[in-house]
Amino acid sequence: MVTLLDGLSLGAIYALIALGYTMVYGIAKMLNFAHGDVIMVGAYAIFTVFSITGNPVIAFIVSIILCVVLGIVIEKLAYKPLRTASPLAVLITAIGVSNLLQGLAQLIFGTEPKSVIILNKLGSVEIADGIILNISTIVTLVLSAIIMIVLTLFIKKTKTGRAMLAVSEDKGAAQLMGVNVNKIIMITFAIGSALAAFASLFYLIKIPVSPSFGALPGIKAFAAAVIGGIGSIPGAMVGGILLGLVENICLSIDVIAPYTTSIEFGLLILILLVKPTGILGKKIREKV
Amino acid sequence: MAKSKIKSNFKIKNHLNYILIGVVLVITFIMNSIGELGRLDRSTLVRISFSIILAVSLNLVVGFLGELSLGHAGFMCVGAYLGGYFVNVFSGFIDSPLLVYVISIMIGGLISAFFGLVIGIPALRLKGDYLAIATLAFGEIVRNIFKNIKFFGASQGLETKIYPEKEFFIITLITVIVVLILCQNLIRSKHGRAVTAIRDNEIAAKSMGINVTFYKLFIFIIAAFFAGVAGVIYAQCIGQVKQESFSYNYSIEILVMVVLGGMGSINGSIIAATIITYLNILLQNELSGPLASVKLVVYAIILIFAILFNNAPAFNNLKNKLSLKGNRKKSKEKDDEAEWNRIDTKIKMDEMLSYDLPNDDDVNSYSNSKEDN
Amino acid sequence: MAEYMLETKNLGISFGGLKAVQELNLKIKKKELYGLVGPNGAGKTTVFNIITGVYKPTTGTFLLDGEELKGKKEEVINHKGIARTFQNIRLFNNMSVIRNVMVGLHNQPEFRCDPFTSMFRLPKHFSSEKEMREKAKEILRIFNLEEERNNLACNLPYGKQRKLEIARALATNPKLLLLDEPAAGMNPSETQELMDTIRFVRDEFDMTILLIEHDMKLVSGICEEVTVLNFGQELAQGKTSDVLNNPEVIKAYLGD
Amino acid sequence: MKNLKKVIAVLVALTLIATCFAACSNKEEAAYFIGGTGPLTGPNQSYGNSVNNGAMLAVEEINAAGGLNGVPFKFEMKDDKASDVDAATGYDALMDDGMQISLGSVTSGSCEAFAKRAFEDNLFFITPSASQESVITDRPNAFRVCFGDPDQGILAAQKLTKDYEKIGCIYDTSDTYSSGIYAAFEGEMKNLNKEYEVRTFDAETKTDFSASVEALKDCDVIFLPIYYTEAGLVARACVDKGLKDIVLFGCDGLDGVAAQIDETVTNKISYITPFDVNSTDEKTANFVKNYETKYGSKPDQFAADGYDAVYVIFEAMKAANVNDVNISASDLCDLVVKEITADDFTYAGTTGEMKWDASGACTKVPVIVEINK
Repeated sequence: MVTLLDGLSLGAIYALIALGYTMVYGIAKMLNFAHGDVIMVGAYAIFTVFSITGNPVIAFIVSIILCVVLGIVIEKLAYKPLRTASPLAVLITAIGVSNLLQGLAQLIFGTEPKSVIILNKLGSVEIADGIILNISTIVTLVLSAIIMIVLTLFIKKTKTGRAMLAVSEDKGAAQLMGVNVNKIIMITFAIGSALAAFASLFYLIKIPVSPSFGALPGIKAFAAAVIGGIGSIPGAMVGGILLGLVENICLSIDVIAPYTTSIEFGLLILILLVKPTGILGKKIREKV
Repeated sequence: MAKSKIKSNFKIKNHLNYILIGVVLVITFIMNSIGELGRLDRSTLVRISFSIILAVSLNLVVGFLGELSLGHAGFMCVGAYLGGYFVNVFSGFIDSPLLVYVISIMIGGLISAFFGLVIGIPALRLKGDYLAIATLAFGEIVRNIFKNIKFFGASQGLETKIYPEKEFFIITLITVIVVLILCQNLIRSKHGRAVTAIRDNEIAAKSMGINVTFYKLFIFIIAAFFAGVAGVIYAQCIGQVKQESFSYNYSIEILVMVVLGGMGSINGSIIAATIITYLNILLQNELSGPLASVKLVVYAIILIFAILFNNAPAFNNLKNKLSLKGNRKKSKEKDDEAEWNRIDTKIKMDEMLSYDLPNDDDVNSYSNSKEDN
Repeated sequence: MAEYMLETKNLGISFGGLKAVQELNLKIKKKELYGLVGPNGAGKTTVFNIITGVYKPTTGTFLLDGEELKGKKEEVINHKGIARTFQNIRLFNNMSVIRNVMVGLHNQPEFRCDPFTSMFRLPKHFSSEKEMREKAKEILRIFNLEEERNNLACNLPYGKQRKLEIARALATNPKLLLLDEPAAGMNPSETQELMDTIRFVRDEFDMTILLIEHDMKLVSGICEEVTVLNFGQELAQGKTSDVLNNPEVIKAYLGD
Repeated sequence: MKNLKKVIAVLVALTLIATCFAACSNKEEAAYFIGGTGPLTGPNQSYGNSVNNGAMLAVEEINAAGGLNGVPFKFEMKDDKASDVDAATGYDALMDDGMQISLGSVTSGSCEAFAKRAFEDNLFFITPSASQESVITDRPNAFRVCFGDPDQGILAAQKLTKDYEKIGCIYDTSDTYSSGIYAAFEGEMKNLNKEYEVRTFDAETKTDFSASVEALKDCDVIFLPIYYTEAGLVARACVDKGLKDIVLFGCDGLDGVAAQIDETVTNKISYITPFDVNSTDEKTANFVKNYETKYGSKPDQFAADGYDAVYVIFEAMKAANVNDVNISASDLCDLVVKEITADDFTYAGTTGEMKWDASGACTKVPVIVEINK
């Protein structure tokens, strides 16, 4: 029970990060390898501001703002000039940005992990006989659920959201219909980065921040996005939660715990072989 | 009859890269024998050697076949562990380290190639990003499994016998030349033609009767083979094989070599592999402590600018100004055989990473980008 | 030996609920120049895609020279003797003209040479490479492309790209050649030249040719028989002149 | 792309020339050269930096006191990021620079590659902190200052079974140090016929301990043969789960854990270490004072180990009457090994009184330190 809930909260974090990957992929058709490092920057922002002011709310707000600005700056400086270039070039640039952010973090903060205690302070409750649950886990789950619902509503109901859908469907046609594609891509990056800030807050509960803070959840969330069908928003949520659950269940069984990574990535390969575009991915037919 | 043809077809221009490496080999050999070559220089040469092999073999997959693979380090890992294991076994009863080396690279390569086959059959059904993530997953799985096999030392890694350090770089440089000859021969043949045809237009290639599945698999296996060879060299150079070294970051580093050198350009891969490896070693030695993070930053900035400079339309004017070639005219009548090194480095989005294959418009945009070069 | 080079029996395909082609029965005799016409979206290219193995038919089957090829892969169908060109040109753009043709020659038995022979540069490699090049030049000569053989395919003018595509298809030594709108985008004199070439190819290589075309002048000029498709269904079939004067056909083209 | 390639070509030529010149660089002022590698960057950097600081302090003190017969020492640590490849490179670079005697590597993971080369070159090394048994096994030139992994595992098993009822253990399968101690612990527990619960993790992929702690919540004590970063997380997980009474017991890797936890952690944490920073022993107190003046922080066990290792080398060289500053590494090794393994050679350092036999292991008395907050 606790394992499942812990798995769900981990899955929720993966899902939040995976949403960033999947939205950017859906709209800009690029793999934003630097997304994991935005999380790291968000976590450092929380760490710095919190240790200065001691106020968790301010720390978190600053972190969101910083992530959003960072996302937009990265997009403007590194990706926008490459809009017409091959996706491999963009991929390599993203790797470059990722290295750059990690290098800068090392330069400023060193490589020592730094722990921040914000949500952990909330303590834990006993929900049933012998089952103790952290309040932070519950907060993670509830907030993630709210964020996902709001995001879905935003995309379905608002004009900007619908424009995003249109751009992901056909960039050229959307432009002809009067959608400002550049602006939409910028908004996408901004939303993705804001989600990353949330993810960094929740992930900070689990581990202290270091320059490689975002690398592991980044790659796992990327896998989750692909499992769910990259480009599909509900897919990212499903994939993230599935992966989080699988990870925690595997880890709780001692015999297979060392092979967790293999099982997770094996699951990814298996799903791709059965459904080549992921669980909720769109099937694309080749045109001849 | 065949012999005379070899002579008549032989053009220095087409074989420049291995002649150059041969020259480097001779120079370093002489320097080494008069004691002018340091230990670090020798090990640098060895590490450059396996980097070149890795970059060139990955280029076969990414540059020539046009499929993105992020699991190259995984194949290297297989080669390093198994090749390293056989090095230890054979050293028991074969005295000549050279013979052990040759046998081990064959075995390491073959096992790695077998893994390429096993992974390739299912994975190559996928395309673009999906293939990339599947290969990445494969690399991580390989690492995770080796980490838990007691037989290979689990977390302590596999200890392997070091090749006598003084001569090793000579052997590895010769290996590089052999690998280059094989790869280049393959690419400059009807099979290379078929492979580039698949990259250019898979549907047309199929309709020309090219067995696309076979060629994809074949190239994948050959690349895995050479990655395995590189792994054995690694094992014999470092003396210890630990799975940490083969993470996806290393696969990406190899990919960076390929992309910076130019996809589909073997010479480019050689040059980029040499520079990146050399820079890594140089910076590691010169910068330590907090300065080491400067290395990461500098490296990242160089990477971003190299890509932006080469791909962003905004830089075209600047590029034309800086171009050493200037407006020099290219001779129209090119020798057909020599053109192999000049396969364009720009592969269009649609061909590389997405499901939609190019249509008429691409022909035009392609020729535009051609002029940009 | 079968009576017909290509015979389709009740051939049909549907995508989801859409029946793109239904109950198509083509009978193409050897050495015939056969036209497949119809308005846009009638399913002509889909027919090509079925015959070349890109799509698997949902109903019916088709036979090449009496041999059933339904369900085979594209490359196998090509080996059996069907080669095609594409509506939107699909050349190997990063390769020179001659190399495009050499890719077509790839599977010819006389140039067989396994990858390892090439990797180790055994004598067989050199002889087969040389022969391939000669053969490719020969084919290019027929299409007047020999001069441009070392240019990149994408740098050719449009008309020549179309020709190159035919040359490349021909290099696979097919029994049946499928041409998908070979004259699209050509001016009248180019079209005229193309018609001569197609006829020449048919006579010189004893080729059976099935072509899709919108240009009625070309169709009536060279095709002996035509089939008209409309909404995936066969509207009319027979001698070119008869069919093109059929009021149903004219209605389908011009609307009511 | 063209012009970039040209630029690259020029760079390659330059680097090759640079390599040639680098090989000819000459030595500076005469001094005995102690080398070593350690993680100055990366997740384990605290170890490397501590050893480096301790060793530097020792060298300065020795030189201030006139060196060995008037000849000073110099010490250089190359950054190896705790990776074997970088340790190998660092070793090669140090050898090129004329290293005569060394401290080996700081971490076990990278020390293997270092030790292998040192063995072939017959270079004496005494590692401050690489505790893995195989580092010194069958290598007459290899010594260590710290405890070996098995010693700690056995000691912990004995101590814990004596004091506690229900014992749990969490260790890192991906780490050499951790799994080395665990293996010995496991063996000893079997000898003692004692049941215990164990959970594993993988530092590379997993840093959330809530599941492991949850599984061990009924234990009285959790044995943590892991590094301080992860230990801090385990402590945190205990707090989150409301398990305030579990005792955490670790090995020398836990040194530094105090910085990782805060006032919310109320669990009792203790670990095995040879070094007590609050010791009243004159030598230790002096060291702590000097270290604090120089670096502004209290030394940890690694700094003490590094400090001691340099002094051991100094004392052994003094005992061997070394007076040729240009003595070759191999000759020096033979002399020092003879001295250090002699029956009457002991050294009382900051980490206790030490004595060595031919195996290279060090005998000294362990202390168990408890963290007080």
